[in-house]
Amino acid sequence: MADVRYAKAVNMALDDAMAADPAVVLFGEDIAEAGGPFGVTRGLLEKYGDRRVRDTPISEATIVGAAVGAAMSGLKPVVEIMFMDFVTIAMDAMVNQAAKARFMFGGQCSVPLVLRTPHGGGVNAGPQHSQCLEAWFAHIPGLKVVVPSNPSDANRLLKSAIMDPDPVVFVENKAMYSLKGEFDDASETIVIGTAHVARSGDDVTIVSYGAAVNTALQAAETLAPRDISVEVVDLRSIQPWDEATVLASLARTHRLIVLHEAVTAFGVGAEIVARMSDIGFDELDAPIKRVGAPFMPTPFAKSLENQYLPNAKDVIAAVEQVLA
Amino acid sequence: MADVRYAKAVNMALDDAMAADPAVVLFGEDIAEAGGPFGVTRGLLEKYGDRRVRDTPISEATIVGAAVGAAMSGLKPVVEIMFMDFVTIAMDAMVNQAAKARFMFGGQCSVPLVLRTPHGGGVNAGPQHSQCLEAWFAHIPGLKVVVPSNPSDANRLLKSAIMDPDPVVFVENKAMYSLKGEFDDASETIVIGTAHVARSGDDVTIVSYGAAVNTALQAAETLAPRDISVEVVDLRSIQPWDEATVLASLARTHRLIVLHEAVTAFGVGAEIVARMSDIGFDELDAPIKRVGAPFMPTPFAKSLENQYLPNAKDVIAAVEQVLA
Amino acid sequence: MSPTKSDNSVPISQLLEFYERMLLVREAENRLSKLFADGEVPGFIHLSVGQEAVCVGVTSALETRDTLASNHRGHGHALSKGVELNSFFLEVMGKEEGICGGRGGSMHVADMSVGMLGANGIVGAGIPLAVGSALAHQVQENGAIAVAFFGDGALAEGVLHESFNLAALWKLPILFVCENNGWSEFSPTGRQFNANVRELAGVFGIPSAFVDGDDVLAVNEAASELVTAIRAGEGPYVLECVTHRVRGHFEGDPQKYRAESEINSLPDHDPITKLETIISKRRIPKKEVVAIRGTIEARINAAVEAGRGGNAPDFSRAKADVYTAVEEV
Amino acid sequence: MSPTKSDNSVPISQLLEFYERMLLVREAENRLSKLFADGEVPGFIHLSVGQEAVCVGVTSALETRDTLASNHRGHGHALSKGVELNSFFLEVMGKEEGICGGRGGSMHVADMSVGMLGANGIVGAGIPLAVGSALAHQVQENGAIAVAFFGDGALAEGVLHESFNLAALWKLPILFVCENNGWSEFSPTGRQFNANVRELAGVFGIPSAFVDGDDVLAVNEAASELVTAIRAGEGPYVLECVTHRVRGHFEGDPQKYRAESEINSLPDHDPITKLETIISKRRIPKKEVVAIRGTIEARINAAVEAGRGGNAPDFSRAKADVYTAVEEV
Ligand SMILES: Cc1ncc(C[n+]2csc(CCOP(=O)(O)OP(=O)(O)O)c2C)c(N)n1
Ligand SMILES: Cc1ncc(C[n+]2csc(CCOP(=O)(O)OP(=O)(O)O)c2C)c(N)n1
Ligand SMILES: [Mg+2]
Ligand SMILES: [Mg+2]
Repeated sequence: MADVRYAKAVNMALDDAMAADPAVVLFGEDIAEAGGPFGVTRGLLEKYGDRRVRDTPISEATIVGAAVGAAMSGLKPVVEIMFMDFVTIAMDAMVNQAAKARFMFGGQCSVPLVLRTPHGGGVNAGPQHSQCLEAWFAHIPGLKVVVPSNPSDANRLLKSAIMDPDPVVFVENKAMYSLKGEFDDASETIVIGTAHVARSGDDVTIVSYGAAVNTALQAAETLAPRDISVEVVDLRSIQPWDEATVLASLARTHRLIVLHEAVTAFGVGAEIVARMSDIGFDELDAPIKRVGAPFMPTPFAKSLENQYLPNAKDVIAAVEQVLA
Repeated sequence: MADVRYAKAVNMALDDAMAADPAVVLFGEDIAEAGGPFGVTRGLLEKYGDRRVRDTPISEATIVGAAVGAAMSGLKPVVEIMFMDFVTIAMDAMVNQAAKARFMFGGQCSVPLVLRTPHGGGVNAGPQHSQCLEAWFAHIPGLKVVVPSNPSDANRLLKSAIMDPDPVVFVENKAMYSLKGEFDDASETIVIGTAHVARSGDDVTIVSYGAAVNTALQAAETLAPRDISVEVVDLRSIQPWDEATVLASLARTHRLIVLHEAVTAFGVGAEIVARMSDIGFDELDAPIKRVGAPFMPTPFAKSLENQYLPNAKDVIAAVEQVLA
Repeated sequence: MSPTKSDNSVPISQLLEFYERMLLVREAENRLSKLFADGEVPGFIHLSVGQEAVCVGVTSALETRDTLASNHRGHGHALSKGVELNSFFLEVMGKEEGICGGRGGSMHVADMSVGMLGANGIVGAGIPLAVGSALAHQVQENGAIAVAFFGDGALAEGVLHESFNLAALWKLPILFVCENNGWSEFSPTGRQFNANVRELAGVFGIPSAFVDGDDVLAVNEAASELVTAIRAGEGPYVLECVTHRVRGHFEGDPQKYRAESEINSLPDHDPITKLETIISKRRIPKKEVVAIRGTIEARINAAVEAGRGGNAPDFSRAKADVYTAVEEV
Repeated sequence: MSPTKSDNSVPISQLLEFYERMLLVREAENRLSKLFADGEVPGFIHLSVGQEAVCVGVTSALETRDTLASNHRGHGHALSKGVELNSFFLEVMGKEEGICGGRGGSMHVADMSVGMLGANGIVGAGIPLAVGSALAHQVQENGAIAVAFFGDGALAEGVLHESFNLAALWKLPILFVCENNGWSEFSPTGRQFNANVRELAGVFGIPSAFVDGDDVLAVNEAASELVTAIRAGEGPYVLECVTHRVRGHFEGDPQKYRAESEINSLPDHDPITKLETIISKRRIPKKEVVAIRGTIEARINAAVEAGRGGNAPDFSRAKADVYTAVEEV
């Protein structure tokens, strides 16, 4: 059980998937020769050649559109969009084409593509390089959305995403690329749609996904000495998401917090709260609290971004509120 | 108090705004010579000339991008995107540019643009011409989102949107264009962010927006003889939305339903439920129910689309559930 | 216009085949027009009446394994690529037995078994799809090519530029077919696009041909040449076909924006009439032509009946197709 | 390359002005490089060292009322368009007193008071913004023009094609400036874009000029001519400037992907050295040049101190600017 960096874990998943299936191809901006702006695709061009690992021009709409056409014609493309903010240019291909093809063509085809893209702040990249837009994709029938929280999950979830017959948005986190985590190459695959109880607890449940899971764990750790026992559920995928696991946890703790880095309003957390306050109505001993970014663009300056990003203190405050 | 069609009411608002302010310009596909694909802009080219009313090529990304630049340089552009599904091509301009300019430039400028676009099904236009994507915009700090439910509101809200200094997504409804409604030219302006109690009632509150408000009213009408008194709150705008009015209604009825045509999952309703089940926690006598489209693309065939679209029966079932 | 092979060099059997294939598209659409007016076809439909020489001329140069991405005016592309007639009508009429289960209708007819990757409701969107399909052919070295059909209005969309660039860079096996009918909805494209598709392609190093899109022989000859070159690994080509949209942008469009003189001149451009003239010059017995007309009519009648006899689509079956069903392990 | 006016015809005062303006950009960026390495500038920054002749040459042909939309490599565009130096440093260092309140940083420097519509983090996005700004000038008949600065990598984005088309159709008063430095991040643009910006513009009927982007006199001369034509109502023009990116794509990029020979040749292209040679030929007393260097250094030092002395931005003031405050009635 070695420690592996998040970026490397993603790289290993790509490597394994390409070795296992000649239909897997990669393309994106500076992913081949340069090995990716974050080094995620390093070495793959050398190993799999320039037929299967390709640098593209700066043409996001066509990169993703071409991935859809390729996926309908026998390939399993894994395309990279350098920052999640840039998917704004490629939404037609994902939403009107990839997401709907199977349904609107009567089930004739699947669209096995993966769009890899990093979201999130924390590196002072400013308003156009930090957004968390996963809620958009989760709202679109036909898409799956996966957001791993650590290297091992990133590896296993990406393999699942590539093997998945349907289009998957695989959300990475730029601040996490250099994060190291325990890694067992032989660990079992993760079924997309199954959450993971990252920490067990009895008093309150925090549901989260992506890097924010680590914030939740940090908060839980801080609260432990105060005899507040926090359960942390890592959703791992938000479309589909694991209602049953969240409900089961809520049914034990009777208190729920949903945490994510994205802007709170109209974010992923809203759906989780809406659903749990419906099917979990009788379980709730307190209102469900959401912790997320305030309703403003991600600011550049360090001090602003620090105040902007939800942190363990915010989570602890929410825990105190639901326990009050 | 004459009856005016929805399309005409929008047209009159554009006319008034153009007459009042030479900075207002219109552009979009087939909006000038042809008067718009739905006839909404008819007569405006003749009245205001081809400097201010312009047909564009089929270039959505640049239409909206140019509107942003124009809005930063002294104009108040009102651009049309023919179907809301096509905003997928123009998201960068709305989300990365228009929404953020004021904030990220330190408040130096506003971006007074209006993007008009029709959403919604009901005309068998199929999966790529029927989507309700307003939740995407509501999630983006810096944007406002307005969705009128009748001709009079459409007229007054569009005037407010054009006068608004910030970028507004003005969502029309293609199935409603020919709908007639009471219209009083002299009626007062509507402040964006204020809801309207479209029908008063005591037993249950239905919150909705856009065409679905009429579905809610229909359900309320049907339930009245059964001695079920339904209050219908028409949000009118969903970003910002009028929490206070909804909470006040909930505080009287203690039961809430949120209805919209968009797909339920991760839709606008989720935010309203999440918020109300938090700030209205102690008021709730039953779980808040959401009524919206199921998690699938809008199907083409009549029978499929009929089953797909939320209707008064669905609303009545939800009312029965929360009253059970 | 590139010079057309002397009509006499085209075998009679092929003339008749072109005729039959064009007539199929024409009569299918004429019937759809009626069905639409009668409320038997829901939604809105865009007819390609007058443009049949393009789809038939091009697809006659293709093989089944080749793939085609189309646009909103895609009936001809679909039928001529080989979508079965009955399941086509069933689809456009919104029935369970339709090729897409009645979920897509006119704007989304697709049939993977014949390489028809779908009509498309988003102007320009089919172009990168075809680029991706060509990439798949190239990577799989399967000898197939991809074709993108798009109108002159689509030239203004940025994805065209991006797709030309990518196809040229990667030397992809793709034929870009521009059906230049002069109109983008209700506006003359000349007022919307300030360039020319062939010159644009040239800037990216993509060679192109230009043909009279009313002349199926010319279209087919040009397409055949380009397809051969593409299949030989020469990379992308553009084929611009000047053609004429006879009906409105969609059914129900009264076309008030078109000059009377233009409308009156449309019959002169009719590709089917033109082929009939050629056929009559070749002294093909009239009865053969009549027989073809009869066959087509019978097939269309049967297809309409099939369409009418189809079932309303099943909602839960539709819902089950949002995602691919995976067997539980 | 278009022929350059004999250097002797340029007044000495103008030579020195160009020199001072270029030096300002250069030294500001050299200092930013240091501040970045020392952790005093957060985020990531893209320096335009080596490209100063383009921004200075073009903006010297503009008036304050003219508007400019820039890209990620926008320091030179901002400073040469007139953004005040101290508020520039305050911004890039993330301070409340920065021109954008520390909310945007290097990639979003804007100053509406001098027509700087903003650097832009989205490749290509500034181009349609400039088109819209030009539209505003045209509608308002205010005599101003708009300028879009973009790199060669941005040529692959579809909005370029769309913007060329729209600007040509509407005869907008806009100058498209392509800073062709041969690189798109870590890749040579020659492997990414299979066309040439001038030929592309030509297809849309947009005339263009091509200059040595290391030669500020050539850039300014060409820009001045085009700006005059645009202001006279002739519609859009393209100016392609071949230039050289000296530093990495962003600070911290070790540029391993560049050949040593290329890196070694960069000093030969230095626009400031080139101008110094011209200046020395004109027998301008060395002390004038030294004085300019001293002034610039002092200004930069002061700006850095101003930047260091700035306050951390106020969160609630920032939040209040998400929307425009409207007075309650
Ligand atoms: C992205 C997008 N924008 C606009 C439309 C509306 N629209 C449908 S067809 C059309 C005109 C297309 O013209 P052209 O490509 O020449 O095809 P033609 O109709 O002439 O066959 C337009 C604007 C659309 N469907 N998609
Ligand atoms: C839409 C978008 N795609 C990709 C990027 C990442 N990116 C930033 S700069 C750049 C290269 C731009 O090259 P060029 O336009 O030539 O400008 P240069 O850096 O050479 O000045 C890329 C790919 C981005 N910021 N925006
Ligand atoms: Mg056309
Ligand atoms: Mg460059």
